[in-house]
Amino acid sequence: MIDKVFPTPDEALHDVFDGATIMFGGFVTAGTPTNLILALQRRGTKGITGIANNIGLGDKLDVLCEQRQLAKMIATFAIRASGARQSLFEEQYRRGEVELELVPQGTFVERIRAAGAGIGGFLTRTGLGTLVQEGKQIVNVDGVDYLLEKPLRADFALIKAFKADRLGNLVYRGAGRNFNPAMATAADVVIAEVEHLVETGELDPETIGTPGVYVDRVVQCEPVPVRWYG
Amino acid sequence: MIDKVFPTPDEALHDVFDGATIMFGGFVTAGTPTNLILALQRRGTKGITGIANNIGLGDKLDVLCEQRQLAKMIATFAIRASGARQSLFEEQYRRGEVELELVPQGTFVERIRAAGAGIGGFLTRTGLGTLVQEGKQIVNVDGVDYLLEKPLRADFALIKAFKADRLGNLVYRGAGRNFNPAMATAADVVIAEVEHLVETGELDPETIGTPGVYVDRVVQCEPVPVRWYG
Amino acid sequence: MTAGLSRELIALRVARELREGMVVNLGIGLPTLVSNFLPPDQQILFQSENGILGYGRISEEEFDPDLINAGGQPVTLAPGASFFDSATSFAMIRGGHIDVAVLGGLEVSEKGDLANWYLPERGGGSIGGAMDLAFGARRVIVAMTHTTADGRPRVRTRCEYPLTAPGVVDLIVTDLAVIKVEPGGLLLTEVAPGVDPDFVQSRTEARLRPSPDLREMEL
Amino acid sequence: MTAGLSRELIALRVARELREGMVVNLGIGLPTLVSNFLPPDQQILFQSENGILGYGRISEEEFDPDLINAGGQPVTLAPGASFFDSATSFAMIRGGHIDVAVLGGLEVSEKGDLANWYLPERGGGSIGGAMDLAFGARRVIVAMTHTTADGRPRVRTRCEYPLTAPGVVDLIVTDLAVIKVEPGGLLLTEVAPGVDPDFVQSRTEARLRPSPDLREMEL
Repeated sequence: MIDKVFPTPDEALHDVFDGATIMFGGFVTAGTPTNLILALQRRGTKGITGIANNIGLGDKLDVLCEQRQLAKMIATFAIRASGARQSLFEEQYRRGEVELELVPQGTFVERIRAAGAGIGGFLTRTGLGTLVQEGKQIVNVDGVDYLLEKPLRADFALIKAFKADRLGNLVYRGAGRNFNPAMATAADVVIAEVEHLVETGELDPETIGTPGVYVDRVVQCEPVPVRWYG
Repeated sequence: MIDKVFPTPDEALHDVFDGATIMFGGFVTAGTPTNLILALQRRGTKGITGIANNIGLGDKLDVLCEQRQLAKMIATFAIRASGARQSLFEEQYRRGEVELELVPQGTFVERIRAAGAGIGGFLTRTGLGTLVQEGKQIVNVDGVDYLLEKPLRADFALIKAFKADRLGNLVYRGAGRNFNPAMATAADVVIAEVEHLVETGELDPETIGTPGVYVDRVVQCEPVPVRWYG
Repeated sequence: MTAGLSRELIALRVARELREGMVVNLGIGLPTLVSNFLPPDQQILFQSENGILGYGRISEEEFDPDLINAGGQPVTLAPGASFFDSATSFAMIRGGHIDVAVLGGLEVSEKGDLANWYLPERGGGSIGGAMDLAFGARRVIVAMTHTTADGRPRVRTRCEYPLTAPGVVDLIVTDLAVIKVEPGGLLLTEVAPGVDPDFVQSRTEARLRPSPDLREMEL
Repeated sequence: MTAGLSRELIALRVARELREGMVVNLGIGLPTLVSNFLPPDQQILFQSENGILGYGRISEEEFDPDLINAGGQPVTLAPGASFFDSATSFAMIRGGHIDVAVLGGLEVSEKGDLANWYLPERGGGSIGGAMDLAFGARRVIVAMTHTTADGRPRVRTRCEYPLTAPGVVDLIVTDLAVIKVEPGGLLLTEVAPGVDPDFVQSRTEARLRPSPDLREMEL
């Protein structure tokens, strides 16, 4: 029987290499693979290109800045309007120590979906006439201009779900879905942190949010308590 | 309180007009809005451009050929390999009485999704070097050729789900999902036939396959018994 | 100096634009206050781009990390709510299925250009869902203070900050006025109680055309 | 005339190509038989493009219209099965997440071009999921009879029928032989029991290069 379960987050990350491109699921506190992020911090992998919706004050991802593990972030939220307190990422960004590519959130997730779905690119109006347009091809279809956006994939995706079975089927909960299902389709190695593990066959087929075909490794972890930083 | 429930399929179709473009959910027997199709037959609407995965021997959609209601079909399955028995659609197609645009199934559903998602077009390799390529723009991205496929939308979508609430939230069952969720996003008026109706608030938010925002009208009907024609 | 509306009253005025059955996305900051000012019997569906349709008030209960809005705030669910992933959420936003987006603003031009993501003084910013909402929502309402803290007008002939989207704003609601963006320019339709139209113009860089029906806001 | 394999034995030979953990899509017709020839302890995930991953055998029970494979046949579910909509299903297929697609064929060329959807003699055809599977699956196996009923070779220097996809076929399994499509042309790796390689070539339009390891199929 297929069994994708790994005993610890650290073992699940055993082949993550320096310079890897890594996706991180999660939207602020929801669906964030905190245990995997902490294991990646312990592992000390350097030169990471991170792909995540947000890296900010209070985000667990910011811990990767403690030892300067990030070389670049592709994100939608990174620099806060208020400058009262700064994240480590913001400090390093201001010092020119880390690169940042900001992407509109809808384009961000659609680029990830495209990579997973074999779509070579898609046309969107989001970003037209703004800085986002720079360096991108404009395609006119039936008299309307669109930006051509390209797929975004990664070597690894670290994601979080509520439940899994040993085959890697995932069930999400609430707003914990967010970027996790799309990222699960768009990386060479997909590692899922889950709160509950059940035997294959115990999940209701109607409720599976990510079919096991997309998931390479599963680790069951106690969720790390989070506090709202709003 | 919002209430999108209509008492009968016939009343739910009250404004379907001659010459309308109409999407039909369903894959052979699964998730097919049979009661709505029968009501459309009774209504006698003419000059329809139908958008459906399949129209063949045994498909309920074929009844629309009895009174020549279809002017054109956009479909993935329409002409069977075996000529032993023909559907009405096949007969009319051979006599040149109805037009047919065949689309690869993945391109078909992605075009519908694109229409619902504000995507102006997308790049796919499916169809390259085949008859499907004819008349389409080829776009090269990073050295790879792709076909540019355009969105596909409709005036009406007739879809089928397992359960609904009065707000139009839909829950699907098994392989009854198929084209229904995508079509629900890509038509001006979306009409859903459902087996069970519950009060708003009774559906588990985790199980909703189509959020109510997409659905304009809901009709509860006894499912029409179907037989497998394979 | 005339006192303008509080943030709460701006939100209240925006809330008056919403109708039964509308699907509404509230941006981070001032716009999130809007949901506090709706009659409880009015069924409005709030969409949050992180994957909820039909959330309710800000939650006072124990914090559930998987039940937050796009601002990271804990929320409750209204009857008929549903969850979905971000790809589905932005398909909803970009596909024109959101009736109204209420967004914060740094600047709005007389052509309806919106700038609300990049802060030159901070040398950066965050886009989030703002661009997608600005391009995708059927109607865009910007809720903001009429001027910056140091008195610089936010309603301008053209935006000086990098744009979020060109020509997308339909209505501007500030502490001083309600302004409609029309093809011919900006139409001043309402002023805050006790505020003179000339005062509003003096705090606005773009020219405002007073509506024939110009009146004081009802709050 | 040498008797070739039955449809069931072609399916059995194809089944030997499948390994534990593979995600496999079986096309309509002959390919659907493949699932009947797998050891029951081998966990292979069958994907059906209408929205099921992990279906099992053809069902003998009461017909459930919502539980069918892409051929419209009623199916059972294997443990760990899941349902999804067609957009998700074809994202899976087109995104390269299907390890093996077993497709029927009308013609295959020496370059691995596949023609399997358009029947000139019927003046039409149906594409279904065939083009997406042919372009998207990591490995494409074509299962078909070596010639048409009236003896016309299906393995050809070039396809005469309209293509499903150019250069996609990896392996051809027929009633007479197993043929690998390689960059340099077609490699004859196995013949059906009692069938002579020369006989296979005489029923093939394209030139077959016999493999140094050419052997009889083990069935």
